[in-house]
Formats: sequence, structure tokens, C-alpha cells
Amino acid sequence: MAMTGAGERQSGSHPGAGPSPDEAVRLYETMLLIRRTEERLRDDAAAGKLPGAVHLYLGEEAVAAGVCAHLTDRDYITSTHRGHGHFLAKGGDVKTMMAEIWAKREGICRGMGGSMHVADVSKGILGANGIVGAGLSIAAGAAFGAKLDGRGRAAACFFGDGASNQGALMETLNIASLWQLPVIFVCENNGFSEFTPAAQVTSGRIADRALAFGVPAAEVDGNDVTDVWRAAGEAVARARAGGGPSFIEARTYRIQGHFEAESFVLGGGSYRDDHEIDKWREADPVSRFRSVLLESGTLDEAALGRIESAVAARVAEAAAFAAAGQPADPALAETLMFAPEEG
Amino acid sequence: MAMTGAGERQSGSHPGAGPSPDEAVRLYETMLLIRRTEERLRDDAAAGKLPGAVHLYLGEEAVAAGVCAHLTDRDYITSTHRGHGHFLAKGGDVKTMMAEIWAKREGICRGMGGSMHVADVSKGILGANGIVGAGLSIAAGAAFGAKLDGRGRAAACFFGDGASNQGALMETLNIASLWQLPVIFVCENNGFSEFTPAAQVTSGRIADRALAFGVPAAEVDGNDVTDVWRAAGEAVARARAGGGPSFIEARTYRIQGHFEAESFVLGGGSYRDDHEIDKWREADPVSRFRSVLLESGTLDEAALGRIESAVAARVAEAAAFAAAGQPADPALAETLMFAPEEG
Amino acid sequence: MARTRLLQAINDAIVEEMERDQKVVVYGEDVELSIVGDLRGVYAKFGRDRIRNTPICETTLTGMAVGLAAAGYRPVVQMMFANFLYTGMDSIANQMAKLRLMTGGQISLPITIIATIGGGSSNAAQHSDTNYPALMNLGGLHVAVPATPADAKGLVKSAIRNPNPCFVLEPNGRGGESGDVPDGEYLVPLGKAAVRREGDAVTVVAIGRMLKPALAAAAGLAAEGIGAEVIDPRTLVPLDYDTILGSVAKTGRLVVVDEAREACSAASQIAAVVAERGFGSLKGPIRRLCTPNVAMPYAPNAEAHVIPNEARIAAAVRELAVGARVTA
Amino acid sequence: MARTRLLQAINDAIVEEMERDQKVVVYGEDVELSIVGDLRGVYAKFGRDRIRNTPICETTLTGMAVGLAAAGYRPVVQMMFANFLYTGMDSIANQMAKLRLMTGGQISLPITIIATIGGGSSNAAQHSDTNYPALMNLGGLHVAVPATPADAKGLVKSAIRNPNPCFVLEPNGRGGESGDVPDGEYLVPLGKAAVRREGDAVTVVAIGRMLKPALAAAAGLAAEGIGAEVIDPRTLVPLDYDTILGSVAKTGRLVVVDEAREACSAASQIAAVVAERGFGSLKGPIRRLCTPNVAMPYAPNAEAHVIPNEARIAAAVRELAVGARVTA
Ligand SMILES: Cc1ncc(C[n+]2csc(CCOP(=O)(O)OP(=O)(O)O)c2C)c(N)n1
Ligand SMILES: Cc1ncc(C[n+]2csc(CCOP(=O)(O)OP(=O)(O)O)c2C)c(N)n1
Ligand SMILES: [Mg+2]
Ligand SMILES: [Mg+2]
Repeated sequence: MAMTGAGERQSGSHPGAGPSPDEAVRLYETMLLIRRTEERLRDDAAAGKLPGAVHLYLGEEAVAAGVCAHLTDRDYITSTHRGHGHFLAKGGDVKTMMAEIWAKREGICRGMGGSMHVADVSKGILGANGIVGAGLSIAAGAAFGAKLDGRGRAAACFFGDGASNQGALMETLNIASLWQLPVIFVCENNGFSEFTPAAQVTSGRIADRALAFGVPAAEVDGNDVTDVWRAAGEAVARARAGGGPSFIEARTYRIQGHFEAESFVLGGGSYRDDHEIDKWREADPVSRFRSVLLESGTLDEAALGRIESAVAARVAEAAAFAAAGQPADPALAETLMFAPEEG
Repeated sequence: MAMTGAGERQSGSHPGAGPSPDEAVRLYETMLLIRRTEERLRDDAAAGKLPGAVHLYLGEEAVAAGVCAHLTDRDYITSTHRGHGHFLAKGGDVKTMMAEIWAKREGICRGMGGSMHVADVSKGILGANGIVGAGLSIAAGAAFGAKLDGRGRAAACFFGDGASNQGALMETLNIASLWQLPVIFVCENNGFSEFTPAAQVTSGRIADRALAFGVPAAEVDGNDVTDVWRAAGEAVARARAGGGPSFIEARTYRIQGHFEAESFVLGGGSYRDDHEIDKWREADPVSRFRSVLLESGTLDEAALGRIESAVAARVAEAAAFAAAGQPADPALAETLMFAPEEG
Repeated sequence: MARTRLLQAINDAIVEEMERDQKVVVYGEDVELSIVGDLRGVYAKFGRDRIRNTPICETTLTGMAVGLAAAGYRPVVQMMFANFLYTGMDSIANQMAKLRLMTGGQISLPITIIATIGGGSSNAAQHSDTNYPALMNLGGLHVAVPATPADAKGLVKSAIRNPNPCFVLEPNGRGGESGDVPDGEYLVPLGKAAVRREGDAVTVVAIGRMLKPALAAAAGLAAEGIGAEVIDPRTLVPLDYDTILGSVAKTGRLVVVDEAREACSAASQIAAVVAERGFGSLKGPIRRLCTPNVAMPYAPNAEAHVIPNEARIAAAVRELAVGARVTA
Repeated sequence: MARTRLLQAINDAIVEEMERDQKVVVYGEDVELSIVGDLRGVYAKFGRDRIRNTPICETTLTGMAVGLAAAGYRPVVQMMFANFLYTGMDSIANQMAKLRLMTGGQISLPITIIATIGGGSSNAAQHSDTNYPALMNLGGLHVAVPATPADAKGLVKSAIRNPNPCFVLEPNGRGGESGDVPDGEYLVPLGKAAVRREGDAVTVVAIGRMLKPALAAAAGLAAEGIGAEVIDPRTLVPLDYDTILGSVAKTGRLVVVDEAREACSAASQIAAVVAERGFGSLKGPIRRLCTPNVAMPYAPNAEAHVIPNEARIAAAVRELAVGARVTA
């Protein structure tokens, strides 16, 4: 069953062919790379090694992995304050990303951006963004460019359930629908805006907001990478074929706090109970997909072990690279502000 | 059949009891007052007597009249750049409104606001507004206050089809639904944003945007004052009873240009054909309701004639008052900026 | 040389740049029929892939420009009245002005935003702001304020070719004004002021719509034997301080005329820089003539009361010049 | 007197005003648990009719404040970082700052908006703006920038009682700082600067978070025999020019320290007014120390490179003071 813009919302596990064995392996590698990287950053933050705030993607890996698997460097993504996973899934380099978060000269943004602004424009990663909802119109603009190019490029926009309450969402849904822009709206519904539960601030069903503008919408299990992959595959295919925008609401959960200083900021206050976190740990997208790979016979323990140690080595290498980096060049703050005039 | 928030949109003529004879007469008087006032302002603008831009409400009178008939001075409205009709229907004084548009000291805003900002806060008229969509959040705020007061007050927000593409609409629908605010969203769909037809810039059905947030929505014939009156009565009753927000899309048409300098600005360009205008002239809300009053025997020609000459006299008196007014006091621009500290 | 209206000069500049570079794409509310007038006929010439009407959603219009530029285009966004920039301010302030540094210089954003500023037409408070001070304070944005048709053409062309976000703020109500515009390719560099009239007694810096009354005042003062040197900065970011400081070095006296509200105005900025870098040449206080810190009133007489005009400019210059005579 | 953290002082002020006036209503994103920290415990004390979490929609948060105030309430809106004011700028600039004049004085808007400003915490460009210049230029808005816990309490209370829109901008990263706060009812009037240290050689005006390094510099300079008079304006609208001009009349020299970007900064505004009204007493150029016109970088060393600090303040004062000695 295809997504529908005819007022009918599609929910539940998403039909259609699943990823091939090779694709499945890549999906697992991507999720695992995000997982290990975020765990390392969690520990580095706890150890006071990171100067700024870090918002971690632990538990939400399947969304970035499942969507970006369908994109190439020629496609665009816009991301959020919780953007490490999107950056890595879209092919960003883990070493220069870590160096950026460490505020080092070798960072992908030369230490000028930090965790909330990791970007690699050469790979179509238009950047993590510290302004909730800002990525929506940027993605619409990139999709407008892609549409004018007529070369089948697409833009995916990641944003949270909290961001879906910014008017920018509806403005961009309207324009994307009218102009049939090749954009995929990916709402990562992890149930919270900071410490506020979605039920308190988000009325109705988020996917219905897309349907109201005639944008096909699907609700998927954001912790099932296959489900995300299928819905995203359909949406990206539609975009490339000139079929216009699509909306995917991925239900997921953030295992860490809103950001790594959360317990300090909360000062004893609490907004969710440990049972809820434990429940979601059991739905962990990485281990769930690991079992799928085993049961389907796609990979055996030995092969999985090889992948896992390879990823662990990459992350360790990246962390060492970041730690050994040089301090940022302060002069850049002034010299980089304006692009030099052409010709 | 009640409006519904259950995903079902209600369209077409609105059921339920109609206005009583007295109410019907008041509705006609209100529409006629707006009609004659706007005609006079149209002529004064053409004669170059009005310093600023004027956006006229000719042809849309039934919407303001039908909605405001259910409101008292204790209720609030927010209006648009096309706000004369809302001001008059909510009980604003035609003399001081005209004096304001003439930029006179006797104006309701002492000549500081003009046509786009006519307001009478003592009557709950929070003002015409030159920023498209700005009235939405102001109305939501006033409704929040009304809700906290718990005295059954309501706020109505008038806005156009063009304004419905501002993200502010969806933000306020969300908050109004969550907080069950006593606010009535009244979309005056006259088919155009300036010179741009709605089909080019407005996707889907506007009422569906409300339904996506669980806000009951109805589409009514905005040129049938009875239809508007019924839908608004239901919405205001719901608001007063603590039943939360409602959405009304009133289909109507503006007979004049976007503003009185339109033909000058268009410089020969055109965006609609005369047949369309003629078609809508035939659906003129004032003459339609006049026939209804006659046929229902509510009023005979003589009674109607008395009302019509009385209204004509009021408008002539208001225009004379405005013309005879003193120039605004320039010093006010500096002395009025800040309210004096209390106590 | 041809007599051209300011709106037409902007139109010519945009058409020329659209012909020159396929990547130039224009959008905004009602641009196809052009309610503002500076895009008339462009749609008929280029069609909807090069210029298109948008819904009313400024938040998205400014944000889309960032994405479209990132995708290799050169968006030209017509925002109508500069008051509507506030509605689209998030992407202007948090994205356009910051993305290049935040990405370590990976991105360049060749965006041109056009809007009209200023009062004098009884458009009232929500359609009369002169709000370039906020844009100047953001860093990362260029700001042009053409006062003549020739500059309007030359600055719009430079803005469109510039690899950074540029705001071109047309003086409201001057669409009808005519002036000579050089034929063919004509570019005015960003950051180069124009000395509109030479004089030795007092330097008068007049921004945008204030140039005309400043020149009128200067002409009148000449008859009194007071030589006012009138400088039109033309762009506020970058701002040609050298030309201003050079003039003050000669005259020793400065009046800055700015339609913006007084607090943190461009006039304050220019006065502060001269009080810092040109203090040695100052022979008297620096006078600023601005709109007071008020919302623009609707009534014509009230507007006239708050906006700087020829008489006030002449009085300020005269007051300083008297000092000049004494010390001379 | 009690040692209190700045965040706690704001919290105390809000609680006292909420107890004093039932019409004071607080809302914002995550105010119930208070992610910023200045509202901790308020929800438990007053419940959801007095303080409530909102969705993320700044455009509506600022607009609702206008309607809620028009309905007779005194909204206190916590906007978190001042960069998010841009997202809600339309209602700030086009409504709050203008509605009173546009309605001919019919309406008064007792709105308090609280947000944190400034860098120094590696929050990067989108969470570090010091953007009061834009607010100052709008007219119709009051702006307070408390630098001490006592002022934070006294200014928040005055802001909430004031019948006009007031912005209280907390210095980012100072939540932990403690200072003495008078017990009981304590109000600091809007528009009254504080002379934090007396001196005869150079006047140093230091805004908000810049007060601390300015006082440190002044202490060091005293050892060199250079008397710096340090003034904390406390509010930028209204701005206490008389106190500043009075001090310059004594010292003849002025340094203004402002974390805002240099162009059209509060420092430029203060310098311009002194160059206009205090020119006669000036013995040397006016020095401004600001953040250059850049987006705030992330790396701590790059932040330190652009934000004014004690060493730069001391150097600027010393430079002017040398002149002072010579002429003395
Ligand atoms: C415009 C804006 N408003 C507020 C914030 C503060 N803020 C940062 S993250 C966040 C919550 C976002 O929730 P959601 O969109 O669901 O993303 P999640 O953190 O859950 O991934 C808020 C309110 C911001 N960064 N930008
Ligand atoms: C924020 C903002 N953007 C643009 C404009 C310019 N403008 C004035 S009226 C208008 C069209 C409004 O259309 P609609 O909401 O349908 O109201 P109508 O004029 O049809 O009654 C536009 C774009 C404005 N005033 N404010
Ligand atoms: Mg969330
Ligand atoms: Mg319309």
C-alpha cells in the first residue's frame, strides 16, 4: 500500500520489498557507527572534554540510517540540534566531526560551529541547526533548486516532534505541495520537546498536518530500520520521479537526556520515569536489527563481530584524532565571515 | 449537524435556527452601514481625500455582520488590513473611524493609526492590523485571558485566505486546541492574496488545516449572512461554554481592488476578469438578505426604506464629521509612545 | 545616459542579471504582477521557473533563500515593505548572517533581498520602518541604500553578483523619481560612498531618502556662504568610513542625517566612528538628525513632524558653521 | 542582605510579583521544569493557570503576550536564548513596539520578556547573540541588562510592574554568580545608572556581563595610579545619559564596553550622544570595545578572541589616560 495524500493516513509496519543483504549490512554499520560515536561523545562530555552542549541521538539511529540509505552526496539534508546521526548517516566523516565537537582546527567547520552546527556541504549536509524548525525552509529551498535543476535530486529534512509545532512546518508543507518539491519531511517523534511531553504541546496526529496540505504521510516505527527504510525509499523515489513531497513520522525515543548537562540543569526535577526508558531500551533499534540479521542468516556472529570491532576501531581512531587536534584558529572568526568576491 | 473535529468537514448551508426578526433587522443594518461607509470611503479615496492606503470590504459585509452579531463589548476581535467592516460590526463608531481614516485629531486613534489600524479597545476591538496573520496570535492571547477570567468571554479572529498560509495560523490552532481557548477562527476566503489567486498559493482545503489540530471546522457561504450567523452562533456558544476553539471558512469575494490604488499599481496588468466580478455581484450579500427580509415578511419596502435612509444619513454625518475635523496633533507621536507608570 | 525612474532602474538591473546568469531566480509575494512595481514585465519575459509568486509566509521565504543558494542558485527575494523582514527575521539573523562562519567557510550565500524602507506616505507604523540598523548589527550581511536611479541599478547588479547576502533597501515612495542612468553595463561597488556636493565648512552624511533634502539644504546654505559637503554612503555594510573621515578632516564638522530611529541608528554608528578615529579633526559636536524613537504616525503632519527635513538639516549645519566662522 | 545567585534573584522577583498581582502570568517553552533555571519551583507553587509550558512557536508566544496584556494580564514570557527573539520578532517589532501609538494611546502593554544574551559558553553563533541594539532601535520597548543579582531582582520587579513592554536580558552563563541582594521589597528604577567605582581620569561605561572585567581592569589600573570611573547603565532604554555625561564632564575621557557587535551597538549609541551633548568636555577620542561584526564562534579560544576582556579594557583606558596625564 502506497502512502496517501487522499486524507488517508498510513500507519504501522510499512509494506514493500526490504533492503538487500548488502544494503542491510550497510544499514547496520551506519547505525552502529552512530551508536559508538554518540557513546564516546557521552563519555567525553561527562569527562568535561567538550566545550559546548551536546544533544545525543542514542536510540534514534534507525531514522537517520533508514532515510539516508536512499540518498547520495548529490542529495541534500538539513538537520537539527541533535544532528550527529544525520551527519554520519549521510556520509559525513566521523574524524572531522569529532574534531569539530572538540573545537579543534581540524574540525569539519574548523572549530567555528561545534556540535550543533556540524555540516559538510560537499556531501549535501547543509548542517545541524540550533534553531528548532529552521531546517524546514532551508530544505524546501534546496529542493526548489533540485527541482529547477531537473536532475532527480532530493532533499530530506529531519526535525523533531517539538519542531512540528513551529509554523514553519506548515508553511513549507504548503509550498512543497504547491510546487511539488522533491522534499522528504522526516519527523523524529521521540515524545519530548526538551522536558515537555508531546501530549502537552502537540495536538492531533502530526501526520495529519501533512495530509491537510495534500502531502502523502506515513507513520512508521522509528526503531525498526527496515520500516523506516521502506517508507523513505518510497518517498525518495517519488521525489526523484517528480511526484513531489512526502511526510514520514518516525516514532522513536531518546535514551539520553535532552542534552548532556540535563541532570545538572534539572537540579532534581524529573519528567519521565526509568520504566519508560527501560521499555524503550528493549526496543533498541541496533540490537533489534542485529537479531534480524542473524535470524535472516544475512550475517553470522563472526561477521557481526568483525563489523563491530571495525566500527569500534574507527570511533577510537576518530576520538584520538580529535583529542590530538590543534586549537581552532581564532582569527578565522573575523576572516571567514564574508565570502571573497568572485572574479 | 454540529461542526466536527472528528476529521469530518462540514460544508454547505449551515443548519439550525435562524436569526429572530429583530436580529435579522440588526444584521441588515450592520451590513448596510458597512456597505455605505465603504462606498463613501471609495469615493473619498478616488477624490484624493484620504492620505493613506484603504482596503475596502465591499462584498464581504455578511462575514463581519454574521460573526459579530454574537459578540458583546466584553468579547474581543482582531482584524486585518481590511478592517473597517469588522470595526463597525463589533460596534465601533463610524464617525471616529472615518475621522481616523481622514487622519484627524478626532479619529478613534487620534490620527496616529489610520485605515489599517482602526481600533476601539473599550469595545474589545483590538485593532485592524497591517501585518498579515498578526491578529491570530493576538486573538489567541486575548482568548487565553478570557479563559483565565472564566467569565465566558470569547475572541474572534478575522483573517484572509492569504493569511491562512502564514505559519502563525497553525501555531495558534495548535495552542487553541491544546488549551481549549475560547477563540473563533474566521477565515475570509475571498479567493485572492493581493493579485494572486488562492489556487496558486493555497494548497488543500483551508478548513482541513483546522481539523488536523482537532479544531471543529465549517465551510459556509460568506455571502449568506444567515449561514455565517448560524455557524458563528454555534462557535461562540461552544467558546462560552468552555468547549474550545472553532474554525469557520467563509467563502466570499472582494468587489473592489485589493486597495484603492490598485489600478495605478497594476499599470494595465490584470488578475481577474470582469465576468467573475459580475457573477459575484449577483451574489451580493446585502441585496440577497434584503430579498430574504422582504420575502419572509420581516420588513416591507417602507420599513426597509426607513432603515436605508437612516443609514445613509449616519454615513453622511460621519463623513461631514471627518471632513470638518482638525489635523492630528503631531506632538502625540512622541508623547504617546509609552504608557505613564502607574501609581 | 537615459532618464529613468528608480523602480525601472531596479527592474532593468534584475532583468540584465537574469539574462546574464541563469542561476538568478526571483520570488516573493505578488512578484508576477509586481505590486511594488520593480519587477513589472519580468514574469512575461522569463516565466515561472525564473520568477514566481509565493504564498504569504516570510519565515519560509527567507529560509528558502538559504537552501536555494546552497543548491547553487542566486535568489533575489522581493519582500515588499521592510517591516515584513521582521516576520522573516529568524532566517535572516540566525541563518544568513551566521551560516558561513558556522560551517567554517564551507558555504557562501549569494542572496539578494529587496524591500522598501521609510515613511512619508502615510503608510503608518507597520509599513514605514527604516530598519537597516538591525541588519547592520547582525554582521554577515551587506546593506545597500540607493538614493538615485543610477545607484539603484548599479547596486542591485553588484548585490546579485556578490557571493554574500545583500539587502537592497529602496526608499519608499521614490518609485516615481527619475534620474540619469548610464547606458549598458553599470555597476556600483559595495562600500564606496559618493560625494554629492563639495564644501569646506561642514560635512553632511545623508542616507538614502535623506539625500534629497540634504542637497536642497546645502544649495540654500551656499547662498549664505556656508559650504556643506554632502556625502551619500550608498552602502551601510560595508561603510566607506575613509571618505567620511577624509571629509571631516577637511571640514572639522559633521552632521549625519538618517531616517532611522535615533537609538543605535546608522547615524549613531557613523558619529561613533568619527568620534573615535576622527576626533583630532573635530572642531565641534557631531550632530545627528534622525527620526525620534517612535512608531511612524499615520497623519501626514505628524510624519512630517518626526522625519528629518531640509529646514532641520539647514538649521543644524548653520549652527555648526557659525562655530566654524568663529574659529576660522 | 543575603548572598543570592543571579538566577535565584530573578526567580525571587517573579515569585514576589506573582504573589503580589494575580494578573501576572508566566509562560514559555519548558518553564514548568525551567530549563533556564530562573523559574525553578514556580510551577509547583502556582500551578498551570499562572505558569505553563508552551509548544515551540515563538511567533505565537510574542503575539499572545500582546493579546493577553490587552485582556488585562501582565504576561512574563521566558524566551530562553535571545537568538530566539528573532523567531518571534514580528510581534515584538510590528506589534509590541507600535500598537500603543497606532491605537492613539488606547492600549498599554505590561509585558515582560526574559532571555539570556551573550557568548563565553561555547554555545556557538545561534545561542550567543547580544542583540539589544535591535530592540533599542525599535522604540516603544524598555530594555534592562542586569549585571548583578540585586539589579536582576530589582529590575525584573520594575519590569513586571511597568505598563510597557520590557525586555530583561540576563547575562548568559552568570546563573552561578552570587551577590548580595537586599531583603524584602527591592525595586531598581528603569533609567537609573549605577556608578560602580569612582575615578577621575577615564569614564568606563560597561554593559551587562562586561561590568566584571571592567571593574577588574579598574582595580588593576588604580595600582598604576589611573582612576577609572566605572558606570553600569543597568537599562539601555531608558538610558541614563545624564550620569554618563556628568562623569565625562569630570574625566573628559570615555571608554564604552559592550559585548554586542560593533555596528550600531549600544556603545555606538552612547558614544554618539556624548560626541553630541558632551563634546565640550571631551579631551580625547571615545573608545568603544565591542565584539567585532561576526557570528560568535564555537571554540573557546575564538570566543575569547572576539569578546572584550579585562586586558583590552585596561589597555584602552591606559591609552586614553596617558593623554590625560600629558594634558594635566
Ligand atoms: C527557535 C528555537 N526555540 C527554542 C529552542 C530551544 N530548544 C532546543 S531543542 C528544543 C526541543 C526540540 O524538541 P524536538 O523538536 O522534539 O527535538 P528533540 O530534541 O526531541 O530531538 C528546544 C525547545 C531552540 N533551539 N530554537
Ligand atoms: C506579513 C505581511 N506580508 C505581506 C503583506 C502585504 N500584504 C498586504 S494584504 C496582502 C494579501 C492578504 O490576502 P488575504 O489574507 O487573503 O486578505 P485579503 O486582502 O484578501 O482580504 C499582502 C500580501 C503584509 N501586509 N504583511
Ligand atoms: Mg522530540
Ligand atoms: Mg484574500
